[in-house]
This record gives sequence, C-alpha cells and structure tokens, in this order.
Amino acid sequence: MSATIATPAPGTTGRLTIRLVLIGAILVLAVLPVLNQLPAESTLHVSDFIVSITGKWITYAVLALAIDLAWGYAGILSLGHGAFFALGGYAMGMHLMRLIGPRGVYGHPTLPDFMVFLGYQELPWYWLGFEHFPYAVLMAMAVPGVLAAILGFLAFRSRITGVYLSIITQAMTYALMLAFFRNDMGFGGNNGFTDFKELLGMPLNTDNARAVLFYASLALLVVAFLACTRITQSKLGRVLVAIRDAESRVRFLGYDVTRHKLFVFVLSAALAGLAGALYVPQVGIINPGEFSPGNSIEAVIWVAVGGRGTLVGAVLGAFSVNALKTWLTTVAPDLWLFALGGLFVAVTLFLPRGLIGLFAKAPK
Amino acid sequence: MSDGYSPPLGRSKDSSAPVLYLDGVSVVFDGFRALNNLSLVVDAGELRAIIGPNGAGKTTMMDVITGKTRPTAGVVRFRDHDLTRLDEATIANLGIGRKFQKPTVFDALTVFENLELALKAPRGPFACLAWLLSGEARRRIEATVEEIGLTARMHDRAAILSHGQRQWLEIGMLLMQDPELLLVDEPVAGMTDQETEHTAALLVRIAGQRSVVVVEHDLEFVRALGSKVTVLCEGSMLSEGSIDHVQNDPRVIEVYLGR
Amino acid sequence: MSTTSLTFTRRAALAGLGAALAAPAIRPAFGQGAPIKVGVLHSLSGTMAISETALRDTVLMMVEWINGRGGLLGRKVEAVVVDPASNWPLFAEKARELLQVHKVDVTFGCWTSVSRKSVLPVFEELNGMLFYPVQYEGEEESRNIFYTGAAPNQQAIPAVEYLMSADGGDAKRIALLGTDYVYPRTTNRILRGFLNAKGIGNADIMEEYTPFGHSDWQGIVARVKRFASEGKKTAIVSTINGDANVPFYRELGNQGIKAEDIPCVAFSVGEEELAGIDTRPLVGHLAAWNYFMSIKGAPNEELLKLWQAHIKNPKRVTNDPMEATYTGFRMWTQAVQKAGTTAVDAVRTAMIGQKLMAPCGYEEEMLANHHLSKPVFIGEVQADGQFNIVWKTPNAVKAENWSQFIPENANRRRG
Amino acid sequence: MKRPLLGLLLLLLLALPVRAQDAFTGALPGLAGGFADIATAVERLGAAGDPRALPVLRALQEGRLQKAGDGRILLPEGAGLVDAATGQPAEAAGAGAEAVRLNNRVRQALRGALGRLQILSPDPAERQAAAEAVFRSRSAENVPVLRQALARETVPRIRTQLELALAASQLVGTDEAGKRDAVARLGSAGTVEARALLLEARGGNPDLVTAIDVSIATIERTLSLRRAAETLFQGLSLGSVLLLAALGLAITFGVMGVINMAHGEFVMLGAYATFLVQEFCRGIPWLAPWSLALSVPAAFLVTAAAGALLERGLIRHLYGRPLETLLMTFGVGMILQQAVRLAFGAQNREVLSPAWMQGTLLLPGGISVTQNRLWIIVFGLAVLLLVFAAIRLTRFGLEMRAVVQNRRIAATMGIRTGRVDAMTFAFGSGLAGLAGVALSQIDNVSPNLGTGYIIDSFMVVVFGGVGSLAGTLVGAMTLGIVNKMLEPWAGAVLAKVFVLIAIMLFIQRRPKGLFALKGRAAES
Repeated sequence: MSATIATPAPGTTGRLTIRLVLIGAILVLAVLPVLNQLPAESTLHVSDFIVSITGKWITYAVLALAIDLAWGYAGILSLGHGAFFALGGYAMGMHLMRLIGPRGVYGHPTLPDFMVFLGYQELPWYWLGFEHFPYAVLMAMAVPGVLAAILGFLAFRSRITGVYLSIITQAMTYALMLAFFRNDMGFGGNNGFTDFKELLGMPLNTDNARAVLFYASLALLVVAFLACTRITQSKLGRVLVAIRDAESRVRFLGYDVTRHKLFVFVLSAALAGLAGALYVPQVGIINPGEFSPGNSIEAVIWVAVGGRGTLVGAVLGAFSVNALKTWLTTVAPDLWLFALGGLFVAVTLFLPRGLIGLFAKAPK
Repeated sequence: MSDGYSPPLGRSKDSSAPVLYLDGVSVVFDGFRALNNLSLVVDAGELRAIIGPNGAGKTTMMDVITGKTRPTAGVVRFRDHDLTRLDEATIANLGIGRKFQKPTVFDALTVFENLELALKAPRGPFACLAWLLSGEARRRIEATVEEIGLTARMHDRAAILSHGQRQWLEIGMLLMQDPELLLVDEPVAGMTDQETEHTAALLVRIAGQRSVVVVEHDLEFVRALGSKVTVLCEGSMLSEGSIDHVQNDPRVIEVYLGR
Repeated sequence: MSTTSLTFTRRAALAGLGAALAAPAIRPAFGQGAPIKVGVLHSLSGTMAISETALRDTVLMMVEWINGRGGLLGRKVEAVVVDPASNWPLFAEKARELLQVHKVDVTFGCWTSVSRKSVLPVFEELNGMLFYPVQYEGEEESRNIFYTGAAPNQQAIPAVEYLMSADGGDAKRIALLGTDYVYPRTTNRILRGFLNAKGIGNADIMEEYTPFGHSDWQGIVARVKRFASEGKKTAIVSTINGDANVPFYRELGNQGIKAEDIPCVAFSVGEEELAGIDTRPLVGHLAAWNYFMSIKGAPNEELLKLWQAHIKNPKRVTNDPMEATYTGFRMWTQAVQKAGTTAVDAVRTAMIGQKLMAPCGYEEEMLANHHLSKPVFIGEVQADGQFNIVWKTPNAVKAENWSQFIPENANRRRG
Repeated sequence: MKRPLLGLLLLLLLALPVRAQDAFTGALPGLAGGFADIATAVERLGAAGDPRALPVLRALQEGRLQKAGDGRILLPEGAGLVDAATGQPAEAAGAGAEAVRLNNRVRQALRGALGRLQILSPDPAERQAAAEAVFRSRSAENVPVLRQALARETVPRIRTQLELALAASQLVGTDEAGKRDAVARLGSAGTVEARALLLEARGGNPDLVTAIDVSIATIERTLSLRRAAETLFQGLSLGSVLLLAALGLAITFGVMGVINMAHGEFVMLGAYATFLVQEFCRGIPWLAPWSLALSVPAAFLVTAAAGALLERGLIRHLYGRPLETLLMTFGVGMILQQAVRLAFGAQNREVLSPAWMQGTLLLPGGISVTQNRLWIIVFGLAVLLLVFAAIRLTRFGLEMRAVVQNRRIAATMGIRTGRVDAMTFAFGSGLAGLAGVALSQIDNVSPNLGTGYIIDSFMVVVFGGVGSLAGTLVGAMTLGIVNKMLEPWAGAVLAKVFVLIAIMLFIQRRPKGLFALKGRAAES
C-alpha cells in the first residue's frame, strides 16, 4: 500500500506497462540511424529523410513535454513556448554562425555574411562568447529561462491566469517576432541564420552528423521525460496539480503559488530552449517565423491531441500530429489544412483527454 | 482525539494576549460597505462562533483576515503581525488556517495527498521537489485520516467523495496545517445530525490548544459549541455574548432571529 | 489500460508512416518508360500562397504541355506537388522529401529568398536541381540552382537610371521603401552605391523598412511627401513585398501622390498584385520587370493561350515570375533532350548556353553563372491593371549576380 | 519655352487667327513622335492658346487620341474620327491608327498645358483645377495669363490658388521685385508645395536667401502644427480600425468569455462578402453605387450566420473550458482560411472604393485627411453607438445581460439561454464582418486578411477592460494614437513592439484593464 501512496493514478502494473512501451519506443527510435546505414536496396533501409525528420520530431516532442509540464500540470497555458523554443534555436544558430568563420560568402574572418552586408564593423556585444559551444548551450537555456522568469514573475505576482496569461504570452511571442524580423536587431532579419557548416568539428549535412544530432535529441527527450516524470510524481507535482485546479486554495495552505509556478514555468522555458537548440542544426535554419503565434498554438495543440497532463501524451501528440502533417502536405497539398484543422476541432470536442485517453484510464 | 495528533512544539503562548485583533475594519466595494467599522478580539485558545444574516460580512471578514481582501480602513493584527500587509500564503504560514464555506479540496488528488499537501512542512518548490514522506509524517496523516473517518477512502481521489466527506477532508487539511487560529466557514452545511454532533465535539476539542472562529447558520450547532457568540449585521457587530444572551437581544431578534 | 494497443499504435504509426513515405523509394530505379518526376515546391497555404499558387499552376501547365507533345525522352512527365506552407524550415524538409523519397529529377520552387536559402544546403548535399523563378538580390551562386528571375542589374539599376533620365522625370532625390528582408536591403544597398556613384548624396536618399504585411502606411507616405518637398524632383523606389502593396498603393492614391509629381517604381508589383487594386488613381506609377503581360509577339501569345486555357479563365493575368518559370521549364526540357538523360550533372552541363525565344520577345540565354540574360522593361500602370511599356533595353542584359556596387565583392571572382 | 513674353501676350490678347493656326497645326505632328516630341508638342499647344488645342489635349489625357500610320493626328468625334489639323472626317484612318501613349513627362506637360488653357474656363471647378495645375507646372510664361485670370476671378478660393500659382510662376521668372513678392506670399501659404518651391529657388537666388529662409521658417511653424494634427488623425484612424476589429471580440470574449481565434477569419469573411456584393452589383448599373452600403448588412448577416453556426455546432459544447475553445477555434480558423483560398483563389480580390471615399479632404487649417480613413473613423464610431444601443435599449440586449449576469435565474425567468448565447455570439461575429467591410477599403482582400488583426484586437480588449465597451473604445484609440506618435522616431515595427510591451506591463499593473469592473462580481 505504502508503495503506491506517492504514485496514485495508474497502478503498479499500469506503470510497468507504460515503461515497457516507452522503452520499446525509444529502442525503435534509436535503431533508425542504424537502419539508415543499411544499403538502400534492403527492405529495412530507412532513408536520410526519415532520420532527419524523426530527429526534428524528437525536438518537437521535447517542446511538447515542456508545454505539458506547464499546462498539463500547473495549468499555465503559455501561447509563447514557440518563442522559448526559437530563442534557444537562435542561441545555437549564433554559435553555428560563428563557426562558419571565414567560409562565408564574403570571407570575413569574424562577421557573418549578413553583418558584412549591413555594414557592421564588429560583432555586437551580445554576440560575444557564442563561439564557445558550452556558452551557447547555456544561453539556449538561460535566455528563455530569464525571459520566462521576468514575464512569469510579473504575471504570476499579479495573479494573471487562464486566458489572460495565454493572451499575454501570445503578445510576447508576437512582439519578439516583429523585433527579430528587423534587420537592425543584428539577428539576420527575416532570413535568420542559414548555411551552417559544422558543429563540434563535425561537418553538418552528413549522415554522421545527422546520427549524432539524432541521438543527442533522443537523449534529451529521455532525460527530459525522466526529469518531468520525477517532478510530476514528487510532492511538487501534486502542488502543481493543486494549483491548476484551485489556485487560491493552495495559497491558503501557505504555499507561495507564485514561486511554484515560476519554478515550473522557467524550467519549462529552458527545456523548450534546449529543444530549439537541437532543432536548429537539424533543420539548418532559424528565422523569426518560428516566433509566429500560430507555431506556439500548434505546439499546444500537439499536447492537446496527445492528451495533456500525462507527459506520454505530449510526446505521442507531437509525433502523430507532425507525422500527419508531413504526410498530408504531400498527398493532399490543397486540403491538408482541412484535415489538420478538423483534427484539432474533433480532439477538443470528442477527445478532451486526447489520444492517450483512448487507451488509458482517467489521469489526474 | 487520536494519539497521532501531537500538539505543536515550541509555540510560545501568552494566553492573556489576544491572538486576533480587528479594530475599525471597513471594506468598501464600489460604494457598498461590506464591512463597516468592525472590531473583534479573539483570545488564545478561544472558541468563537459568528452568526449573522446573509450579506452581514462574515465571509468578507474571513477574507480580510486571510489576506484575500485588503481592508479599506482599520487594523488587523495576528499576534505581532499586521495582516493587512501580508499575502495569503504568508498569513497561512503564520498559523492561520481556513476552511471555506464551499468545501474546496483538490479533486485530482487522493485523500492522502490532500492531507500531505496540507501537512506542515517547508513549502518552497525545491523543498517540495526533494520531499520524502517520512514515517512520522505518514503516521500523522494516517492518524488524521482516521480522525476524520476516511480511512477506507484514503487512496480515493477527492473528486468522488460525498459532500460531507469533503467537509471532513477539508477540516482534516486544516488540522494538518497545525494552525494557531482556525477560521471555519459553515463546517456542518450538508452534514447529517450525527456528523454535525461529531464536528462540534471535534471543534470544541481543538479549541483550547488553538483559537477557533466558526461561522455558522445552524443555531443548534452553535449552541452545541457552547462558546461566546458574535452577531454581525451589515458589516458591523450587532451583539456579543453567550448564545442565550444574543438570542434574547432585541436587536438581534429584529434583524435575524425574528424573521 | 490497454497497453498492447498503445504499443501497437505507436509502432504502427511510425512503421505506417515510414512505409507511406518510403514506398516510392523501394521501387526499382527508373527504367525506360518510367515517368520523369518534376517537384513543385511552392507554398499553397500561409502568407506566400498569394504569390506562389500561380507558379504551382504554371509548372502544372508546363507538365501538361510537355506531355501533350509526347513527353520528354519518350517518357511521361509527372509533377509531385507538396505544400511547404510558407514555413521556411518546412521548405528544407519538403526539399529533402522530394529528392530522397520521391526522387524527383528537377524541382521548380521557392519565392522568398529565405525559402531558397533554406533549401540550398539540401539541394547541394543531395545534388538536386532547383529552378528559382523570382527576381532576387543576387550575392549567391549555387551549382544546383538555376536562377531564371532577374539579378539586381537586370531590374533595379535600369529602373533607377530611367527615373533619373529626362523621360523618367529627372529624379534627384530617391525614397527607398522596402519590406524589411534581405532582397530590399540588398537591392537598396546596391542602389545606394549606384546613386552615390551618380552624384546623388546620402542626404537625398531616404530609406525606410516595414514588416511583412504592413497595412498602415499613413505615416510613411506622409513622410515621403515631406521628403519630396525639399525642392528637388523626387521619386520612390519600392521593394515592398506582397500583401503590403495593396494598402501602400491605396494610401499613395488617397494622399494624392500623382505619378507626374512623385513617380513610384516597384520591383515586386506585377499584374497579379495589381489585380487586387483599383489602379485608376495609380496610372503612371511604374514597375520594372523582364516581362509584362502586355508584350506583343508570338512567344507571349503562346504563353497567354496556354495559361488561360490551363486555368480556364480567359481573363487571368500572367506575370514575370510565371514567365521565368515557363522559360526555365522550357530550357530544362531542351537541356534534357540535349543531354539525353535527366541525370542532374549531365543536364547541368547541357543547361549552360541554352537559348530560348522567351515570351518577353527576346532571346534569353543561360549563362555560366546559372543566371539568364534578360531584357529590362519599364512599364507604367494603366487604368485596366496592365502595364504600358515606356522603356526597354535594346538587348538582353547579362546577369551580374555579384553586384559591382557592393564593395565586399571587389575581391571576389566575378560570376 | 524661350519665346518672348511680349509675343505671347500679343497672342493671347489679339488671338490672331493666322498665327494661332500656324502654332497649332505646327505643333500637332509632334504628337505622333516619341515621348519627348509629344511633351514638346503638348507644351507648344498649351502655349499657343488656340481653342482647338483643348479637345486634342483632353483626348490625349484620356487616352483617346489616335495617330494614323501616316503621322496624322486623329481626334475621336462621335462615332468616327476627325483629322485634328483640318477638322475634316478622316475616312480611311482606321488602318494603322493607334492610341498616342503617355508617360509621366507627357502627363506633366499635359497638366500644365491644360491648366493654362482652362484657367479662363467658365466652370469654377475647372478653373480651380487649372490654377493648381499651373501652380505645379511653375513656368514664368504663365505670369501674364495668371494676371489676366486674377483680374477676372471672383471666387475667393480660386483667387488664393491663382495668387499662389502667380507667385510660383514669378519665382522662376526674372523680375526681381516680383520674386521678392512671391517669396513672401508663398511663406504665408504654409504648404509643403510652397516649401518645395522656396527650397528649389534658394540655390539660384543668392540675394533672396534671407527672405526665403524667413518664409520657410513661417511655413515650418504652420506645418509642425498641421503635422501634429495629422498624426492625431492617423492615430485615430488606426484606432478606429482596431476598434472595429476588436468590437466583435468585446462581445464574444468580453461578454461571453469565449476566446474565438477564428475572429480574424470572420473579419476576412466580411471582406469577401463585400467583394461578392460588389460583383453582384457590378452588373446592375443603378445598384452599383450602393454596393458598399449594401455590403454592410450583407457582411453582418453572413458572418453572424457563420458565428451562430459555430456557436451552436461547436463552441457551446465547450462552455467553461476557454482554453479548449481557443484551440478549437484555431482549427476552425485554419479551415475557414483554406476554404476561402480554394473558393476564391489565393490572390487578392479587388474591392473598389466609391468616389466619395477616394482622395484627400482638406479640413480648415490646411489639415489634409484621407477620405477612406475619415469614413472608417465615422463608421467605427457609428458601429460602436449601435452596439451600445443594441445592448442597452433592445430586448435582446436585456436578455443578453441577464444571461451573462446569472444564467440560471435568467433561465427560470423564461429566457431561452441557448438562443441568447447563439445570438450574442452571432452578434459579435457580425461585428467582425463589419470590420471586414471597413478593412476591404484599406487592406488586402485575401485569405490572410484576418491574421494580422487578431492579436491586436485581443490586446485592445484586454487593455481596455474585458466587458467594457467604453474600455474598448478608449483602448483602441489610445493604442492607435500612441503607436502613431512613436512611429516617426521608432519606426513602424519598433513602435508596435513598444506598444505591445507597454500593454503587457500595464496588464501586470492592472490585470482587469483600463475600465475594470470592480467588486465581487469581477472576482470570479
């Protein structure tokens, strides 16, 4: 009995099966780059396309996890997580730009092409340090984290919740999008960063680099999943659920709700930033379009489709919606928006607990 | 009361000094005076019942004490602390627990977990993350569960409890908080007579170790508490004294009992 | 808790998807008679759909056209249409899908520079071939891309020269208005260098950028009016893109800026864009392109006939990027016939030096720098939404993708 | 251009038929040449002052003038063509005849020439336009004819314009006293055009520099005031667009608490409804001028119906779950956008502005405002008043407020709450359609139309205070004006970014917005 006290909803057996399923799924994913190395004639061969697209989806899954942690557990529906993801991406993008070095079109030793072009004489101060990989990774977490901390502190302190918070976070990502579109910001304007050459000494656009990035993303997903599971199963997780369901009651119990929400919001933003940092070298471009409010909403919808407040659902949602999108944009280029839009409507209407609700018992 | 419940340690109690002190408190919403120059003193270990018609300001008074509502004017003190400057969480951590009129428990959590959240312990996010349930804590929780009669339902989610059971669970949570002052808003609404009796006995037992303020409509229940009674009307104190005293106060009869 | 079904679903989802995507890849390599595949990588949804859907239709029209003539190398030509949804990373993903999964022989696609930049590494890595049909800022050259739109010296510079000529109104002051992205930024940088070289100082140049889809032009148009009141003949050079043009021109018309006083020459406004504007107040404003629908001659009539029949609308307009797509497609078919194969390396070699009597009425030639030689036309907006050509170059102009007006290009090898 | 003044004077005063005929017929063949020849010919025709030049130049301006293969200039008259030189019908002219084309240089010459020819016209409107044209063409040769016109003119407005034109013409002449006089007069005109003329003259007249600078300073003072007024107008205009876009949300979100992410798409539907009404009216001549007016009810009904459908079909199942509603309506928005794209094509659709919404209106004090934006401000305020009246004065408004305040009690009073919900949502959606009508006059009518306004509208409602119409009005106007005030120094993008940040900070300070509902009711 006591063993189950801390872990309520799914019984021990349920948890075990979920674990087995997860381990199985991870193994299937992990074997993809290996199958990629098989000769193309082999029936088990997996194309580069599948590997690179799956790598991308894994980073989306991490983003979905981050959103689920904040929304599914603490009830913070951020429509600005795309911005945190993009900021992480920009941090990594800056690192990749610095690594291009003199190989740019204009051959400038330090300045990226677009700066040469806009007449910069030297690197702006905020670009300093990004030539170091650890610094870039740190920034990929710190910048979204600090932004989330500022925004969260102001909003949570003023007890802005629910749709108001959603609207504010949406305004945040919109403002960032407008700002990053400006070429004068020093982030490459509309084009953002592209034409990356290498990362950690590996030339990008090789099978090898793709596999390394794939495994790094997979590792991040596993670690993030375990960390989120740990959090949600701790007393903190239960406080978050309590906040989600009855915020003011938690205050009367003596919990400083602002701090708890801030903790999870900042953590979630930093995780989204890390996901973005792994996304960028895999897709080869980062630009302000990533800040567009629609992107953030879509990411939230992945979580809703999969089933919020379950973690597994977030991952499932990210994979299934994106797979569907990839498939539909090719087989039904004119009609895919109907299918996807219809899916969003159907899920919110008929599957309030998402796809996972089809299989699992009622979650928290 | 079960052995599992141990009185708080190291609490310096000056039984002569009042625990709660309200003086000249007014609350104005959009020109409507919800509280009008209200004064109230509750002593350490005292059990106080507050009655009054709807809209008399009972809940607003609770809101003011717990930091939910800021008074427009007046003094609200808990021991040495000026409550008008503090937020709900800080006030709760000073030792004021509140049970709401409409039972508010966390539906997604089990009975055990609800109590665990209320259990007096470090409240920060990192502390919560690192929290491990000690044997001592579990014993206290289990004892309280027994106290509130929910042992059989300890691992059921609160969502599926009956109304009365939710009332009890919330009282249990209040106990877990180990407060010095309990504010209890209509604890017996929706309870059977037997449960009501049980609750009255529990509150009487608790008082003495700590101060309890009970807001209630049920005069039988108030009588069962056998405590001093304060009657509120239109945001002010109308009458104060024993139940018999207030029941015979003509002003009280006019505005409340007489109707 | 039905864990088995969960496992099943997850695996099935991945496996099913893999099968769906990989199915064409499992087929045997193309033998004689297998269709030639043409990838179409234009946005059909999102902000760029407004411009790019017409290009998708153009490619489909050309595929129909070539099949109507018996196909290519005796094989059927098949279009593979995907929707990159105005999402730049999705462009890269779809490019990879076209090349690796659908094994397309050639791709026609992209409109914005950023989408081209996004797919460029993919085409280079997988040695694909992309035809890019839109005028752009230059400063690029990839062996895997053929640029069939104009380079800056084939559009921007002749247009400004015209403005400064007696016919164009003797402009001595230029307002450079653009959408804030790389094409306007680069073009304006080149123009600034050019204007400086022509003796127009920076005090007589105004440069202003607005975001995509900017809809409130009141302030900027008022500022241009003021800029024009400094006692020198002023002209506007607009690199405003897409959606923002309708509100811009409406404001221009409503604030009474007449072409006689302050002519505005645009590089991104063609017949398609004008279709959404009441052009009567705008008569006399200008656009510079390498093709106008109003050009006379058999090659253009052929294009118009094909297009209006394909789209089943006798009033539907053509524009410059459509002509560039058409020209690119025809040159590609010529090159494939010359090479006798669709293999990228062979076709690439065969492409250089391909000539075509293009709908613009001039013979265009694919140069070694993967750009075309093209004539330049200046057209005046007419009340019916068409352009009246008021100036043209005597010959096709060779593309300079590396502009001589950008100092950093001085130590570069000329393309 | 170098003909002696005296000759021109004689020409005009005596109008010697022989000489005029010479000048007129001599200039005509130039119209068959290249653009430079045409421009010269036009100038000569204008200078000649021959009455026969007027129809020729008008025909040229309207693109009706033909040139025959043999170089003759043909003027359309009735159904046929006449030879402009002889006035004889041109029999076999059709072959090889083509329209004489214009470019900006020709248009410029044409404007000056027509101005000069029409400045003595009996029609005051024509004289006014002519005086403006002569002002712009700034030629010293115009001085005598302007003096003549001034001597006759009685309409004060045209006199002012003529005086300015005279000053402009004198400024480029050689008469020093006249120039000095002109500088002073242009200074008092206080327009950008006058400033341009003075700046232009500054370089070539060293001894007038001081006088010119004084005049320019005078103009600058007038202009800076006028600019402030115009900035205010621009702000109000942007504000009125925001107001229209947000009013529907003020109902659906503010009153009902429904987050409708497809609101922008409803705006877009309204714009397409306007387009359809226009296309319908195009074929019916007597209806055509009313198409925009007809669009107002049509757009309202179309979007209201769409709204009612959305509410009854989908949203009502999600009451009490605002976040899910948000996600679902996002999906609805995607579907609507693509549906319109497939039905109408991705390209922009052309919605014409009626004549009364085109061009600029000159307010007292020389403040010029664009007509379309002025009307949109009026429209926005009118819609606001109607909404206010609908809520306060109608049975529907009463029921709506009742349902919002206490659904259960309203239901027990016999109000069909479901119907009221549908009607309220339809009402808010219909308002979005009205915004679409207005936006069709300033923005693209394309499937993406709505996406640009959705976030701004939400910000307006949240900033103004949810559930408060006054808040929506004040919020929209404040945002519009602040945005336009920031724009000149921050640029359009940063201005918007600053405004967004300011709103975000403001909401932290006052989570309920500018016009917050206070008290217990607002707590829940």
